[in-house]
Amino acid sequence: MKKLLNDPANAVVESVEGFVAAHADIVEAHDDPIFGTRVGGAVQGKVGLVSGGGSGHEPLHAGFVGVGMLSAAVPGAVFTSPTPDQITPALLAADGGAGVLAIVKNYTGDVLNFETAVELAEAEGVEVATVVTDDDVAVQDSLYTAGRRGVAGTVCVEKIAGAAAERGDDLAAVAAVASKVNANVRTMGVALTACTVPHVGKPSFDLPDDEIEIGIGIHGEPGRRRIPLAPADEITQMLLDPVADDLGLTSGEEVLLLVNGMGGTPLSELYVVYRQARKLLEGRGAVVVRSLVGNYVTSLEMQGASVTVLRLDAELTELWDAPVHTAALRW
Amino acid sequence: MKKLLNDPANAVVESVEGFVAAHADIVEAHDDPIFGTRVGGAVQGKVGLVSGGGSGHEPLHAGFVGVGMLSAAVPGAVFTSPTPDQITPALLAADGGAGVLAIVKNYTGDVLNFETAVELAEAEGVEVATVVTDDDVAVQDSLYTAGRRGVAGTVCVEKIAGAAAERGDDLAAVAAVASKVNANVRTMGVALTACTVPHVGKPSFDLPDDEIEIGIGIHGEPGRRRIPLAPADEITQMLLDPVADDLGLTSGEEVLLLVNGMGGTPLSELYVVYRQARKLLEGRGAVVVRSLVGNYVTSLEMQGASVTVLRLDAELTELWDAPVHTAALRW
Amino acid sequence: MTADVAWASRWVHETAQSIADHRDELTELDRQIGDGDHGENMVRGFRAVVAKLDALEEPPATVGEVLKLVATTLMSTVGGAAGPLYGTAYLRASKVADVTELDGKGVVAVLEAALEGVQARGKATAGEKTMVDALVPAVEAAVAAADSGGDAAQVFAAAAQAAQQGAEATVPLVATKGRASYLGERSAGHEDPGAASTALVLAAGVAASEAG
Amino acid sequence: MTADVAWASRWVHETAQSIADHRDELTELDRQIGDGDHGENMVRGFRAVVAKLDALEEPPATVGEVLKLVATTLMSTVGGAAGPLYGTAYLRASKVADVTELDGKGVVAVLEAALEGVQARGKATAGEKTMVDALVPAVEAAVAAADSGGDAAQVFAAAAQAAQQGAEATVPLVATKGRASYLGERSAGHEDPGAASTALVLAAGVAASEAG
Ligand SMILES: Nc1ncnc2c1ncn2[C@@H]1O[C@H](COP(=O)(O)OP(=O)(O)O)[C@@H](O)[C@H]1O
Ligand SMILES: Nc1ncnc2c1ncn2[C@@H]1O[C@H](COP(=O)(O)OP(=O)(O)O)[C@@H](O)[C@H]1O
Ligand SMILES: [Mg+2]
Ligand SMILES: [Mg+2]
Ligand SMILES: [Mg+2]
Ligand SMILES: [Mg+2]
Repeated sequence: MKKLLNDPANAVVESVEGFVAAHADIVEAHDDPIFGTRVGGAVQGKVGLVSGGGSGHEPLHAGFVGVGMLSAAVPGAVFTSPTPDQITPALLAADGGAGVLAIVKNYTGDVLNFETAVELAEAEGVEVATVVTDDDVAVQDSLYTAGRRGVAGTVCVEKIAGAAAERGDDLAAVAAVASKVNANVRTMGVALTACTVPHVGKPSFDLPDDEIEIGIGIHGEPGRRRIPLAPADEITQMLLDPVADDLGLTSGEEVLLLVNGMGGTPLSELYVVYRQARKLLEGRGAVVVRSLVGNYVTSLEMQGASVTVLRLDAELTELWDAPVHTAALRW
Repeated sequence: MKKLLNDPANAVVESVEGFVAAHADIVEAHDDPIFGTRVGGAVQGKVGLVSGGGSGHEPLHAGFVGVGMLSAAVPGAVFTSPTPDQITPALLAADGGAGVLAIVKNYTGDVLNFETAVELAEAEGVEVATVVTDDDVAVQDSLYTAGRRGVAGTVCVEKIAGAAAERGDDLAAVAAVASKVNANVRTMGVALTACTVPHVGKPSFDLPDDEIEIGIGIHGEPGRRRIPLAPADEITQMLLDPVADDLGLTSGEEVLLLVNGMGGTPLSELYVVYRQARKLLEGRGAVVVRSLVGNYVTSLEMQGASVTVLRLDAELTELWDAPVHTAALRW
Repeated sequence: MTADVAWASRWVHETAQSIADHRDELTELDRQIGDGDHGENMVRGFRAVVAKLDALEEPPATVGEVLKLVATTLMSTVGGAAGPLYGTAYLRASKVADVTELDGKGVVAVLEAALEGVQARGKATAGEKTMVDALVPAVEAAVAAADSGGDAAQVFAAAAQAAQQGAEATVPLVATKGRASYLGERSAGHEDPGAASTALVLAAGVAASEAG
Repeated sequence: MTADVAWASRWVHETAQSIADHRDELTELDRQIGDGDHGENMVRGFRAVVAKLDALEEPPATVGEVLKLVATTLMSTVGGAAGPLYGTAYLRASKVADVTELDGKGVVAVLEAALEGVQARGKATAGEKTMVDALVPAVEAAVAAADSGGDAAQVFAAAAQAAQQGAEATVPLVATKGRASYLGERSAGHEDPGAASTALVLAAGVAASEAG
């Protein structure tokens, strides 16, 4: 295992220390239990947004703390949901009197830990609504699974709900817009290589040099199926088609296209994927009116990418365009 | 070789197509010969900025085209300087009547091709000044080498010179500020893994699992020396010390600290490096007043990082803070 | 013998030791069909539990107090799916163990409460390839052993053995809960890490009886 | 024989073929001490040259016209260090070749001009581990061959052989120009890719004579 780390046991804490030092104008850290909040604390009268989850997906979530997006982020150990004793104080810190929206990616661990934390925060008198993101079309049926996973589409939920909170929507309205984004966003991902969790020290799965995993999550899990390496255009089609089909995109609809890197794939390749995904969308008559390309929801140093499509309407587009000032997303 | 590519021969063109489609609000592409310019063309009465070089360093340079930074960028083949017949039209397109600054990284190929292109552009009546960046302290003495390489510090030169052009400085003044940045910025890098040029198909060097290369450039070249893998804090010190020594940093000086990823290293590790680099700078009495952490000047999917320190003064800080609106840098 | 407070405390120590000894094994199981953190999660949790237990000014008065300390510590240090599930299991168990020692029936009650806790939180039934598949046979075996008059140690030993068999029996199953379910058919052929750790936890209770 | 326009044209074709045949070899040399693109750069350039030459409506009238076409095409398609260096070499050579055929002295003049061109642009002297180390002995051998009355083919053959030896002699050198110089001492022990391609270019001229 080759990483720029010291003792793997300190990886998350040291990384957060660096992050907070680099972005002291945006985020401040609380330690023991560890979580990060927007500098200046909760905004009185506005809904707070809290998200969190295992580490290893950077810049998610701490990179999205700031004006127009999250109020607080809670990092767990690598690929391990944080604990209620971290999440609850984050929920309390995010409350400016108008309640807090918890944005939770759909994994058993995240859901359960947030559940407990929300109960505890409510017991302290904070009103909390929860939206669980589950945009991963690789996981089809919650009868046979723990349900769809929350993956890169979570960024869209956080950005747009953050903008709704910023413009002063009440908790029910912010939660409704978050749910609306989640209902209209779909993602599918591919891994060219596995990733290595620091304390494990070896790759999350063994993949021959000429094979790739289609339908991966963001925790170094193997995907739904293993196929021979193929040209980018073909791989992109394997990702885009199920996404667009599941969304039921019809001709003329406006969409946001997000091509997300898994951490170890160069930007130049993400643009090759973007190019083809966009062509395929246009082939279906969809109109790509907003785009985002880069590493936003990663799996450590995994090579690979995911393709996310969000169906837009005037409201969502306006909220997407609203100013945001975080370490990883800013306009 | 595992990459999200189609025919390697089309990698650069397809990637640029995707880039321009995703950022059509910022950049427009010219093909045959291929280069990119700011949407809306040259700004009348303001100095234009042109940079370029081999591809494979994304987001450099096209990602830095936009208001407050570059007017045009010229991509060569992967790790190969572009040719004069690409560079000259970019220089002409960037001219708004106030002349053009060419920002060239110090490599024989880049310098020679820009030299010819500048001559040709001047023959067309455009005034051109050239600044050659050479911030890499791993290469010590131009008596024994082609001179220091231009690496991640180039981003600082492009950002700050771009801001000077934006505020209306004339060509001599923009060139002077670019030179001033270059004179005050130093970088050193490390590779944990090699990278694979698409048309080569195998790694740029062979590195055992327990060794790293210190003092690398940005073209997948091996570094100055090979050492055993070490903790991040030790590696960071091997990068930061020569940078700070060469800058001759004295106590109380204000600096910008840039920790740049080589493309395949996760953000979380870059922050671990940032943390230690900042500590070491503070240990020397320097004050880190500005920071940038991320993948800015990369070597395809190489794992590794570079540490850049820029000595700031009031003018440079103000220009750094000035608004910028590009695909990869925005505030 | 009965399972008293000292036993409960030994159980915690034995568990921490056993989990640490099997860290890489649990991690490897989770790497195969999950995300490779189960070993580390459990080690982190039980290390914290032992630290808390050892730092207590006064020894716990009841078995329930020991179990509650385990519950709250796991909840605040483990994270992931295992944290809340084990946390709730120990919490529910602690509520039926407000005694200075458990007899055979008491052990049954504790195990039943633990299973109920896991199922209340995780909604898994038997056969979904989770820790429930270790706990369900454990409870059944415990009931049978208690019904035939077994003491606490005997009941616990029966439960532990059944849990171990239950864990092994998860190998051919296709997961429909937890992270392994994302793999669909590809989850078959591997033992569930949570079931494996549950078997270790119960085996540690047996070791604690034997050491007592 | 003399080196006429048809020969020059054959030289271009032979060069393109030889470079394509040795693409991986050149790339591998550049991978060792550079950035691994020299083979691809040269192939891209000479493929374009051949395409341009074959597309000419009228055949070139002079050797210089052929060389100039090579020069401008390499400059606009190769990039990197090799593009401007080879481009300038051919451009300078074209200026002393405004004839329908070269004799032995003519070949010397062409090679001298090429060397001057490379040195004017690249500022390298002999021993710096660059293509200059192939060209310098090539010019020396050409001069000697011409002085002893060699015809164009003989002079060119002498130059090509010396270039090949010069390229091989770059192996022990420590580079002080070009990308390999960044490696310092680590550049020793590898042949310079530009010197190797220069030797191929000249050898292609010999093949062109023999085919003529
Ligand atoms: N819904 C559930 N009900 C019962 N047990 C579950 C459930 N989901 C997961 N588990 C158990 O949790 C174990 C995984 O724990 P761990 O790896 O620590 O958490 P995570 O899956 O969040 O990484 C699984 O092996 C399984 O036994
Ligand atoms: N200053 C120079 N003078 C002469 N030849 C040079 C000089 N710099 C580089 N070269 C030649 O160029 C070759 C490398 O060409 P190439 O790989 O195509 O370009 P780049 O180094 O830009 O990748 C070297 O092997 C060397 O022979
Ligand atoms: Mg986990
Ligand atoms: Mg090159
Ligand atoms: Mg796990
Ligand atoms: Mg090269």
